[in-house]
Amino acid sequence: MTDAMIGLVALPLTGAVATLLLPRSATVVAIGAGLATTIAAALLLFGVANQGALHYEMGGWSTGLGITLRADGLSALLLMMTSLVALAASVYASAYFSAASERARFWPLWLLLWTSLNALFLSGDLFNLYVTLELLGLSAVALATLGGKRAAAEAALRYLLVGLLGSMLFLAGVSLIYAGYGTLDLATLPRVVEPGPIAWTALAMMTTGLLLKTALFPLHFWLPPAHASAPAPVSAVLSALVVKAAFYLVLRLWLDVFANVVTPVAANLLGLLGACAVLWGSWRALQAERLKLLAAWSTVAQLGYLFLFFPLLLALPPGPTRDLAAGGLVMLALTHGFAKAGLFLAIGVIQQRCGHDTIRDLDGTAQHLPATTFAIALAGVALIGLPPSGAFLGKWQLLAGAVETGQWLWLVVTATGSLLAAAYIFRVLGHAFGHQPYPNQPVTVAREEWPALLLTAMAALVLGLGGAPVWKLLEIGT
Amino acid sequence: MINLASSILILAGLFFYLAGSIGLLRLPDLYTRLHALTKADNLGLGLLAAGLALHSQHLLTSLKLLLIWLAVLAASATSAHLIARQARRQETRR
Amino acid sequence: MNTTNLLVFDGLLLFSIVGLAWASLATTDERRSVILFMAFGLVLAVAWGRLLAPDVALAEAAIGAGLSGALLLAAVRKQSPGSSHTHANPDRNYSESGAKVVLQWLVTLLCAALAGTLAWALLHALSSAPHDTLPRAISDNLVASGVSNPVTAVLLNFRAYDTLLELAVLLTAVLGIFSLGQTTPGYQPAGPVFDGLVRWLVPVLILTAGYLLWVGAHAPGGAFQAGATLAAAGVVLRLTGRSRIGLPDGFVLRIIMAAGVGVFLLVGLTLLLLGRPFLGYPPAWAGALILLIETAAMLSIAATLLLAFVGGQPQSTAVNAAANRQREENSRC
Amino acid sequence: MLTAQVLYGLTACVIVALGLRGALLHASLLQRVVAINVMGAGVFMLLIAVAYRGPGLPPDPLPHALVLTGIVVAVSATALALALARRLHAEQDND
Amino acid sequence: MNWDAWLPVLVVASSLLPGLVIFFLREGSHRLRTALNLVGAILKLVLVGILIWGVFHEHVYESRWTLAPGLDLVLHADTLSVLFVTLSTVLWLVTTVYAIGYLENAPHRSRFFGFFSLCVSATVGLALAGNLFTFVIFYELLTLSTYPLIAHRGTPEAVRGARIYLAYTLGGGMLLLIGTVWLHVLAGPTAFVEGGILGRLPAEYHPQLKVIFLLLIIGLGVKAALVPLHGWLPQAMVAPAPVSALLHAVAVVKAGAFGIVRVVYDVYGVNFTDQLGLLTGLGIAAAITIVYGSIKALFQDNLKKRLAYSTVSQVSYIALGTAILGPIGTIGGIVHLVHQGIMKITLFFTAGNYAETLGIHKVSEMNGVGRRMPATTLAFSVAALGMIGVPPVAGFVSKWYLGLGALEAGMAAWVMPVLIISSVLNAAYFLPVLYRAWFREPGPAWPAEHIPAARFETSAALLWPPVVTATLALAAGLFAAAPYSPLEWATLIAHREYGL
Repeated sequence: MTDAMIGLVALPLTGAVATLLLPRSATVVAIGAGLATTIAAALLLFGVANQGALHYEMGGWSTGLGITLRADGLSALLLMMTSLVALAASVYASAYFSAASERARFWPLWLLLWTSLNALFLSGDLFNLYVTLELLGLSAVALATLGGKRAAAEAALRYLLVGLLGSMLFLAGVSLIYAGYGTLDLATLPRVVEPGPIAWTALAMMTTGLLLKTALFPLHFWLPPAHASAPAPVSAVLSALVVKAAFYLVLRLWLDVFANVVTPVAANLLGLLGACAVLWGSWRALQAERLKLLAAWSTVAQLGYLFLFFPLLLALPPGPTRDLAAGGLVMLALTHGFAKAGLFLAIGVIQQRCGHDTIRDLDGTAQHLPATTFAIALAGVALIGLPPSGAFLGKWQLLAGAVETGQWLWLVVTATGSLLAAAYIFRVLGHAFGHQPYPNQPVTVAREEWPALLLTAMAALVLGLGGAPVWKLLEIGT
Repeated sequence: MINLASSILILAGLFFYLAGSIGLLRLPDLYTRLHALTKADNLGLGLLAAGLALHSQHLLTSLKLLLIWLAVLAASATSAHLIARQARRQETRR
Repeated sequence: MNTTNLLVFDGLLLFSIVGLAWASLATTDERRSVILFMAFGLVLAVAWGRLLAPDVALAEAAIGAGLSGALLLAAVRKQSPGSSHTHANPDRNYSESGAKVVLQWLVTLLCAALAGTLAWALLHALSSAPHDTLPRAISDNLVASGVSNPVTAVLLNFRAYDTLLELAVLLTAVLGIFSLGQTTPGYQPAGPVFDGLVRWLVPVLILTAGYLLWVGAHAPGGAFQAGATLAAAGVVLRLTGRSRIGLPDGFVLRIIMAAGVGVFLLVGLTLLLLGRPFLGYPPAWAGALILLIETAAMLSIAATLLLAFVGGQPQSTAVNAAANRQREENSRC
Repeated sequence: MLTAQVLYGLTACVIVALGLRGALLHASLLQRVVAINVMGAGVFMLLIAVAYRGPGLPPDPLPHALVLTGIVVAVSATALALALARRLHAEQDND
Repeated sequence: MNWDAWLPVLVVASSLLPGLVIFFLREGSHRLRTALNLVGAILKLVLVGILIWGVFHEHVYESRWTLAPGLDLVLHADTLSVLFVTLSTVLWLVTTVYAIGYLENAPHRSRFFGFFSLCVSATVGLALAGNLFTFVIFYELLTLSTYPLIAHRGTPEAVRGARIYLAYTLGGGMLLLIGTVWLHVLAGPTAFVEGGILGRLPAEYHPQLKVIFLLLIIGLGVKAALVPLHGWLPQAMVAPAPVSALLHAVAVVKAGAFGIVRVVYDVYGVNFTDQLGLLTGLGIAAAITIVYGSIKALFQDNLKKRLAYSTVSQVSYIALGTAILGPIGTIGGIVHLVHQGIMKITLFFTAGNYAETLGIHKVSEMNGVGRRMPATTLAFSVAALGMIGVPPVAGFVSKWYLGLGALEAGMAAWVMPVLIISSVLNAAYFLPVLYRAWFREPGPAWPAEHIPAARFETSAALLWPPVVTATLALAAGLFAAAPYSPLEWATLIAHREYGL
């Protein structure tokens, strides 16, 4: 099972090299590598479920001297999500990019992005995390520029600079940690880190860097233009996975590595920023004129919800209630990943078939593409947090935690945010009803419509109805 | 004895560097500045290298220092030439 | 040298480092800023030497100051020498409006606070005895690593995985640059003096690169420094107006670009198939495998840096030659 | 505490702050890139200072290796950023 | 899982699966779609028959599926759920037939019938919900599946009406969710148990429980159209007639009322609710709604709008019955759940028939329509008289029990006037319609005659459903004392609730 960890990094990376060398058959090679990676992720998930947390010492060097890969329930789940989302987006991309030259450019970068995500979720070493963050940032930016338009280049450049600034702050924190504790290993650190200037400063710098990358309000300014101007499959992965990766690191640092360093005050600050993100992001999504911008602003808001959990988790004593809340957080993150990826793919279909994604002019569009419209509706269900989506279970835990700890503010924010989400989603769906007749077949362009449909169904149905194992898996910590 | 000699050489080198730098700051136009800088600095570096070479115990080190001087000489001569040529070209264009 | 002298030296060095950094960022003239930054990098290399980090000093001089500088200089906008007032967002320029001034002060305060906090934490970290577990572990395992330069041992054996991903970062960057389009036009042909220098400089650089690669196993040096030196050879070739600068076309170029990551992966996966850990070299083979990986890495690094310098996918030879001819005609004065 | 460590370490903090300030305030894209590089240099300096063990003693090689990796990563990012900036400028000039 | 555990799932699935399949059918395959619908509906009827028999004989049917630790999706058949399930199933079958006739040649039928089936599945799931968590899930699903039905026509008014509906119900759903979560934190999983489960909580929780009750009732009151939360209901009239029929008789409005019954009886317990002093407040809210709805109905010329306000008023009888302490009032409220459903669906069917056949949308256009469409108008009359409370139609039985219950509970002082006033108002807004339909001379031409009189006054699929439901309404009143009649079943529920 530990070989699956190597596979998760080596398979997409090999794929990247292979697609670079064989541009003519890049699509086939890439889909093959993607499939293999997904199988590796599934194997790892089963391995973690059956054998508990896994680790792999790279090069056979003992932890500390070498780099150790680690997989626990959380990382296995995120890896699985990454693979499923990326695979679906790959299938979609195989139809999205028509020109051979476009495909030749796209696939190596795409697989490098995939590599970086997997490497990040598996990494057990702070400096290695910095490298994976940079790989993630650069590949994401390079892919975002494939939009070809000037707006895309401008947004990508800003994205890159913000990302670099974030990584530098992160690296500064890592350096401090090494200076203070002489180790970079994530599993060793919790035993040696103690509250004090070093840990506080390092955590503050790393967190700030990561918040820049995960676009928490007010550091979100770069996200909407970057996500809205990238090609659809890239937007899907940027919104669903890339920001989630930085968030995962915040979560790791706050709940595992620096668990005895973080204070409720700091967590409240994160929660407050999250609340602002929820309200502001939803509000801007409601104002958006284009579907892609709507989706991008919705990402800002959805990330806010994740941060609302921090004050709850800090206030709850360790025990089943806290585990429930933590599971809710992960469930919300997973659901958003699938839903947002599906949403962006669906928007991509609309954009390509209709030549635009202006919300005002969507009348009739929905009638041409019923399956895609349905996918948007499913994504909407998940984004609002209605049952039977996984987000409903997540929000339930969020509300329960808020009630449990008496932090009513988060309850109000969650409720308001959900209603705003409903407003912006149904503003789009209102255009789905018109007089134009449906095509005879509900699914018209299979390779483009099915990925979105499956991803959103995953978010809106599968996770919500079959999500109980998520909590079980999360009990498996490092 | 060797120490003294090397110290004198190094100090002389530093003097030339100082002169070159003052020239760079004080001289009126690009050509004269370039003149001061390259001349003085090349000589300064040569003296510095010689001083250090005397100071070092190994012949290999001394040879390396010589090599450094030669390399810098070639590079600075070429770049001074390039700068001067470019400046001249711009003048003629105007 | 006694400690006082050293202190004076440190003081001067640090003063010039801070001064150059400040000056480089205080100016609004892009070209001046870049040149000051290059000087900053060079002084920094001296500082690394002072702190007994010769590997880093070499890399800083070659990559940090040299190639980064070359890249930055090439990106300085040609038509706006000495002015920064033509760039992307005119509204974001420094202006005298009150809000801007307040913002500047706020940011400055924030950064000062950051410096203070960082220093506070760092002093705490440095006040206790240094952690020697890891350095000791490194020197204990040095024999098994296949090289005797501890930095190379860390880079290519103990933390080889970092380096693999780092090569992937390089590959990503160059692919990203590729996707942005074709190369920028080259430079005018050089005059005889410069050309003469380059004629003997390039072979020396190539030789130096080979030396650095080989020596990295037991002394400062290695693939990165060697790759940067090799790239420097290409850069000077380009400065003399040569268009091909040693970069091959098409498939071969792609192989070279992918070589660093590819060979690394190949070695790692082969070892995995042979029942060893991923990237776990058998001690007997370690030296040879590291050299193999480093050679491939050097080629990739050099190609990547050069491609970054020329700014995109090389145009096909014919087109290039035509463009060159055109340029030559224009440049006759 | 070694004087050199402290001196270089504190300078590193100043450089980081200088770089950050430049990255936040500069309007010119190129200079932002320069500023981020300066900031990176500050972080590297921090690491090298931490690795230093005093004259005559072998320094900790690990931070050196990290900085080498960091330098290459930084130059890759710089190259991509500059390529993007160049592309943007070219398009502006075409307008 | 054994058969007893599967049965509730099958009851839900018998409409859910056909619905999902229908989405993916080609638009043109009408026969397959119709077949799927009817097979599903009939299968559901059979399954529900088994369920009735079993529950009567105190079989336990329960399906449980864990969604998250401590959060189980529970489908559980008890007397109350079976009552509602039966109502939904029977009326679904009838409405499906009606809808097939109504939507002949209309576009987007796959979407319509898909969501129609989902809507019924949600209703049935809501009826079978074994705890508040499950109830909330189906409650929201119901909102989601009805939205496309209301917006179905795609006109700006339809989309607007649907949006208003959504704003109300999602807002209400959010309050319901918050209340449920809060209750869950206080008391753990809130399974529906006859007599309630909250009475055993310590007294210091009582203030919180009052707030939660308010949240829950407001959340449910939105769908039950309690004044002032009824604003969406008249707007939702833009939906096609079968949708309005289902919405008003079974699905949405009734879901809210059913939820109120559940919360009062099976979560708080009616005695504990009374002890908290909440019952009177609920009763007053219901009373205000009853009178307000009737008065508003009086001034509507648009037939469907008049019916809509009538719904506002009539559904609150259920809440009123819930608020009357004592088994007889309970019986009155619960039996009205069924009676109002049958009668109101008849009214909407017939209103749809007038519109589809003759283009009649307004009361003022109905002069003499009884002669052109006697069967339809007869059905309309039976239902309208029932609404007023004229014996022997079902509505009389409800009102009778409500009155008796109020007397028994000592609440007659304000319940009786409400009943009398509302009955007078009911008469005031229905009798003129009947008078016009039967006794006024028809105008020179109908507004828009779509379906000419042939063998029947209108097409068969449109005619039979109201006739059947009107007959049912009559039968429910005439044979109220028969075993398995709604009244008998309501009595059973009340006895189990009060532990008699």
